[in-house]
Amino acid sequence: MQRIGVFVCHCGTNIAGTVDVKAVAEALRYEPGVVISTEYQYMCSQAGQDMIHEAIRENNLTGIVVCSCSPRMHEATFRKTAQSAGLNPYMVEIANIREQCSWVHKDMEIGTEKAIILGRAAIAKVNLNAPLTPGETPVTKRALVIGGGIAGIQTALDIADAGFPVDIVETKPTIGGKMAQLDKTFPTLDCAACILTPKMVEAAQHENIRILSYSEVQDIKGFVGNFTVQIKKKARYVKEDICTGCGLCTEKCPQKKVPNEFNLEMDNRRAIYIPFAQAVPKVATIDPNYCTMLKTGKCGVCAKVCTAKAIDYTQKDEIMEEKYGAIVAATGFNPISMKPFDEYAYSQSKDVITSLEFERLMNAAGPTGGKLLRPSDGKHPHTIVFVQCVGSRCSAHASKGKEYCSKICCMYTAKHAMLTRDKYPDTDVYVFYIDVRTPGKNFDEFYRRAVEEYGVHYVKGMVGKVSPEGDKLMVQASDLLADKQLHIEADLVVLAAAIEPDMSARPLATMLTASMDTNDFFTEAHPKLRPVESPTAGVFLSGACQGPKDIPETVSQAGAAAAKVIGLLAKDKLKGNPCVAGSDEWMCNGCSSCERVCPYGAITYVTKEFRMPDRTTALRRVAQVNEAVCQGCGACTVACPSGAMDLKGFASSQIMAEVDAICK
Amino acid sequence: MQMTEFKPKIVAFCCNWCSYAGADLAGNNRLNYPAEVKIIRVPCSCRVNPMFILRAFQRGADGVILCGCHPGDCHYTSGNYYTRRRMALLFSMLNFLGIEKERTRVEWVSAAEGAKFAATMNDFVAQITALGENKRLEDLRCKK
Amino acid sequence: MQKVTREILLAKAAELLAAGTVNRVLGWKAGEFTYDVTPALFTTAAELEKDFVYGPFSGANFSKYLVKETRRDEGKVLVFLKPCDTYSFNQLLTEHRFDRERVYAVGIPCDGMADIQRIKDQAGDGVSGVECDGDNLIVHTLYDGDKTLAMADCLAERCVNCKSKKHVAYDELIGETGDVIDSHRFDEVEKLEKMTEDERFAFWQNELSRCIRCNACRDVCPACTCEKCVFGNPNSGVENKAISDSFEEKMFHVIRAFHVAGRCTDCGECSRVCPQNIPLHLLNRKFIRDIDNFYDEYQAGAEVGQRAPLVNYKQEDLEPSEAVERSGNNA
Amino acid sequence: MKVSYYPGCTLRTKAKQLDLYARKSAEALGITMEEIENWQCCGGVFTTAKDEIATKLSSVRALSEAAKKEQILVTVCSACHNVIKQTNHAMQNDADFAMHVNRYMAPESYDGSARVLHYLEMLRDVVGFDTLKEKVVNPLSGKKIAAYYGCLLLRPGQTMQMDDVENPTILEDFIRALGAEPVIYAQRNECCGGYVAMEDPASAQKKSKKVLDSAASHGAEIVVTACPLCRYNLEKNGESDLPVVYFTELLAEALGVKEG
Amino acid sequence: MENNTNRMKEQILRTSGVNPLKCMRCGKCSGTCPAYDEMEYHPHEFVYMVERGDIEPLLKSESLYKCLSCFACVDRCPRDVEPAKLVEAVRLMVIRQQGQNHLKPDQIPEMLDDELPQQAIVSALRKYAK
Repeated sequence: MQRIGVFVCHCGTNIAGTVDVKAVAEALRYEPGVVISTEYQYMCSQAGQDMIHEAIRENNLTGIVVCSCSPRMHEATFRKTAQSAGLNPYMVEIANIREQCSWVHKDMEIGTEKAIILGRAAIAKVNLNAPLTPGETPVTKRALVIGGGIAGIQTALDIADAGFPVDIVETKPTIGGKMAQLDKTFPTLDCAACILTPKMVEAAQHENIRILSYSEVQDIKGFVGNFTVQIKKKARYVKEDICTGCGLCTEKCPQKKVPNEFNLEMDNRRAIYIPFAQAVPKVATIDPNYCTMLKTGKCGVCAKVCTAKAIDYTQKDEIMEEKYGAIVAATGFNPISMKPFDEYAYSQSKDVITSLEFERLMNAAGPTGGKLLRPSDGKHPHTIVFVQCVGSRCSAHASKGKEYCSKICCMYTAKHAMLTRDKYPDTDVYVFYIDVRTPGKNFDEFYRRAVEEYGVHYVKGMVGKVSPEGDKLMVQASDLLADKQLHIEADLVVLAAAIEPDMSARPLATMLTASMDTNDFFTEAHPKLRPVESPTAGVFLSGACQGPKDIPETVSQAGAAAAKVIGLLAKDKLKGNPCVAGSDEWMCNGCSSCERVCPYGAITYVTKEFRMPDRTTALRRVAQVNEAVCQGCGACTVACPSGAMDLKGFASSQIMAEVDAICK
Repeated sequence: MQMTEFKPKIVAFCCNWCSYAGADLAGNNRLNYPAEVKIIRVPCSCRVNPMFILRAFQRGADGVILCGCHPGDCHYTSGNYYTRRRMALLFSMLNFLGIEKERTRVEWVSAAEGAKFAATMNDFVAQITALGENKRLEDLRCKK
Repeated sequence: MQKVTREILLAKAAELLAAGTVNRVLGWKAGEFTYDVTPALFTTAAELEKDFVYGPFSGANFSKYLVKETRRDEGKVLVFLKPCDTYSFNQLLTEHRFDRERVYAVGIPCDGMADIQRIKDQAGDGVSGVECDGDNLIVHTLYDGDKTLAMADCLAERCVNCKSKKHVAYDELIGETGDVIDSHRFDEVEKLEKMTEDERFAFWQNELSRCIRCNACRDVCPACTCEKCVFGNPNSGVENKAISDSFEEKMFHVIRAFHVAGRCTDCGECSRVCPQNIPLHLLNRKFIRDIDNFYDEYQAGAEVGQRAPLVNYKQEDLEPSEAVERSGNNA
Repeated sequence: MKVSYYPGCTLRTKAKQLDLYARKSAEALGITMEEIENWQCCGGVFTTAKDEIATKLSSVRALSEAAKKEQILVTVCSACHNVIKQTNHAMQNDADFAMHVNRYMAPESYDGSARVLHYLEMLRDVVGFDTLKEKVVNPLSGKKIAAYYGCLLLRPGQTMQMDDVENPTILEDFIRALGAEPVIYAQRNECCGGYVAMEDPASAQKKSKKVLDSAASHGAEIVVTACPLCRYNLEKNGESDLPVVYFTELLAEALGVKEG
Repeated sequence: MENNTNRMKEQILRTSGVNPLKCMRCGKCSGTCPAYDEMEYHPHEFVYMVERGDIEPLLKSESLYKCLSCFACVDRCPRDVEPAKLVEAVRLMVIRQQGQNHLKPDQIPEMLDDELPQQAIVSALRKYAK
């Protein structure tokens, strides 16, 4: 039997004005388990807390009920008080007789009656309370960042600077991601390489950062603070630690006809290659799909010319296993395929390109050496049409495209238009738009400059059809404000393709038990208040894998994710919320219902041997809750048909005791 | 045949993050609603087991209302989606057994909707008062 | 279609026992009367030859027995599954309730099983035995001699409204499997929905008040395989073994139906075994119909690994406030 | 193999070549085209209005005939194909429409179970272009042929489900199978204006000319179509010397069944 | 008047099955329309005007008979609005009225030539007459 103390607060006149606190204290004195019941002006004051402290000590109380304001206000206060008096803090229950009683009722008699009932319910509950101790788990003080674009690099740098080791896993031979492919960046127009490559080098040289390039995450086990991850290091047939990156092999390789993915296949590279001059790590990689040596066993030119003897045709994929305390997803985005939008003739003409391809055409390190030349004939285009929102903002019922706004297209299109007019003032530039969306610091000013200073023709309307005729692209479009249909003879058409999450995100989310939305963007723990955390504890989100983002936004989110990771890794042990679910394995059927509703992947199953009531032994599959991962929502408790699953602090018996007390 | 005015017993389950906070806000703004409503705090609406609801009726409740975060806003991301399915099916079943459908309700109340909380409770109490005492799901042993 | 006979099943069982494929057989055994057939375990061909029966009363669904039976030893158990049983079989596999490796399932076609109550209604008192004769049943009575009834007139309700002749799980099939049937199984539910609230209350009050809480429905239900039932658990707060008030049976049956909602395959065993003839399957069917109505059509047990509707959701699901109207209840 | 065949009004009169060569070629490919008995004109255009019932009944009757025989319903004319396929789609997906239709059809009723294929789809999905290629005896080698889809064959894409609406390949693959070289040009899926050829010849002229000019500038020697109206309109209003022929003519030629 | 407009709008929406509220006013329908130059009101205006209930001008416009029913606007609309179906519904609203046929059978002989396929005549009658 519990020994319960009841403390009724006047809260000045806030409670005492409509509730007869003395009558409440008196009425509750005779409830089961109550040994002392008293009232005081301000329970939350030091004097009030001292009073509770004393009462616990003097009466050897095992539980207390405070009839006062909302538990959202002072539950933590009274729990501390209890703890200071040697009582388990979870032996405290609050009856909310202010917000939910005295403040909403006017009649003293009614208010008093209700306060007594609320007090009874709290007493009924506390009678069934058990001391709870938050579980503690150790934290592996190392982070894993999946994806080596600007988001991943920035997150890794920030974590590493705080003194924690970080691994970056990047599936490509180099880090850098999409930003490495860009020419200039809006709204400042500084060159992407100039601001990105120093960060890439910094990451490579940082004592706390290890870059696992040309590698993929294969399996993730564990939970917050204690993840075990399998990483596959793909064979690059070049010894990474020996290769000096001199590039001789990439010049001598006889296989010259390999589409160069870094330049979006607008030119070719060799079968052994370094993606671009500032690649990190700057080591060569052999493409096994094209290498003659690997395919036929005849060639070996690269091995012959390599003075460092770094070529190793016998290399195999390697699997490594590492432990991490936190994981950051930074898997980024890709432009969608333009195949379903062939009214724009992307597959019919080389001179219809995507914006990312345009970046490469403008880039000094690109296939044209930075000269804006048409892919078809290498001539200067004189009329360029930009089409915005290709595949963005489509209805869910339309047969193609994405429902969301891709967010970055308005700004990069303005940038492209402006740069074109800046370099080639004799070019006519049209931008077809539905809306120009420029919320961001100095963004609208930037767009206005494109219009006002650079004379870009912004046309409100959409292109309906692009027809390649001769060496021209006939663009048929609407000009809604002029109420006209335009027919423009263009030399180049640039499509602002919608962006979508990288294909690797979905399988990664499955491994992480992190949730995703219907578009395969990672879901955040809370859309406003916890935007860089996944609902799965210990998993954080950085960059466009959470939603379309530009570079400034990506970098700030990357920093925020890093701060959250640092906050986690700084702890030696993780203290959980003790109000977590627990399964009674004697009653558990192992049916997986609870596992299916758990938003956190906190439930796993083990097969154990049990001695059955009929004295046989049997192997049974039973649920186990990982208390470090469980957040205590209770969804599993209702999904469980046998009642094996219960929630500490909000046990079925406790809630039913409250129901009984209220309905008495 | 009631001698005194009928005062219904109403049990309101409120999730800790949205609706309980919404009820607190109603209090902060001194928005009145009937004292017949007694709130039980649960971490999430998905913690509410149909057994709790039947238990309340058994013990003499005349109406049970369940409040949670708006769909899409659940603190635990998906809890209220499960609540929605469970209660849709449970309420339909209770009504299939002839229990008045007005006796049970689910309402989404956010932490900012103090006014909605008070209005909902006023409305629900009025509805139950008009409906009268719960006779179809009571347990006579539990009645005085 | 091939008719299944006792001889065919015996031969199959003997063959599998002899080959060592299985070491025991779940089968039907005659009770005191030919019509109270009970499930039994056989370990030898001789035992089978002596007691195994198969006929119009071999309706018991063995899926549930596999939960305990597969734990018994390492060998395989042979089980005969009618089409409707295979759904329960799959559902239990979905819930990891037994080890598929320890079962050898033989699918057998089924034309429907007889309901002794319907026979008694037609043949009068004193039925002492029933024999199968083609499409007819010969009913021996104590007072009136033999009577011939058409099997079609004696079918159990669940067989009249059979939902599927298709086997969704088996290792081996005797005869051929059939198709899922577009049955009228929801007609009765619909009739109740169309009643007024008061009429429905009166109907169920009349039905459920007859409940004697014998727990037969629970014990036979292939979805009720809990290691310990909440209603038998003193710590659950709802334990109540005996009936003591009109509320208890409502609580029990509503919660039981809720616990099996989305998992119930509509096998009809609950109503078959109810000694009070309470149409308990209507509660389950109401849930099935609502689930089909509210969400996507769902047949528990159709495939192993399905996600049951109550552990699933869509963002655009209907609101509880719309449920009663959408469900078709007249309110 | 036997299929049901719906020729349509124009194939019986002005476009006899389209019909005749379709039948001859089918025979050569081992397919028997059984003409639907007592077929009625489809009306030439599918009225999208949800409350137009009677105008779609002739299509439903043809569909119902094919369904009864459990045969694929094959059409050759683009317009008939468009009308009948859209009607079938409505029967399958619009319960309200189907109910109204079946009131007219009583005591018969049609459940949407027929499968409608254009002759080209039949070549692709039933015969297979590879098989067709093997059966060619007079390959049309060296010929540069522009496929003209127009609007009716492909749109609305979600209903017709024939090919990629914006970048179709079925006619090009057909041309390749006959041994010729397809010419790809952007106007191949733009409308020729056929429906206003009578009413507003000036408008029709503009559209037709654009199509043929585009085909010619991409080097086409012949334009091939499946639609009598397109052919008429392109020939009359296209202001071009480019010959416009039915795809079945080329098919019969390549299969060596054109003469006799 | 107000009531009549509402009635007409409802009728058009019902006949066409189109929800003009789905339109995001991108103008792609009018950008793609091959009959744009012949039309007084263009596909995007049909959508906008029907939504606003501004239907009278559409009923009187020749644009109703200029639409080629080629469905390019339907297939290319990113919001799945289906403008061609709206044009047709407005046209039907006109020609379904007594004596409002746009094309009368006795006009046909003068339009004929030897090569004209039957298809052209039946479809014109179906589109422009009741």
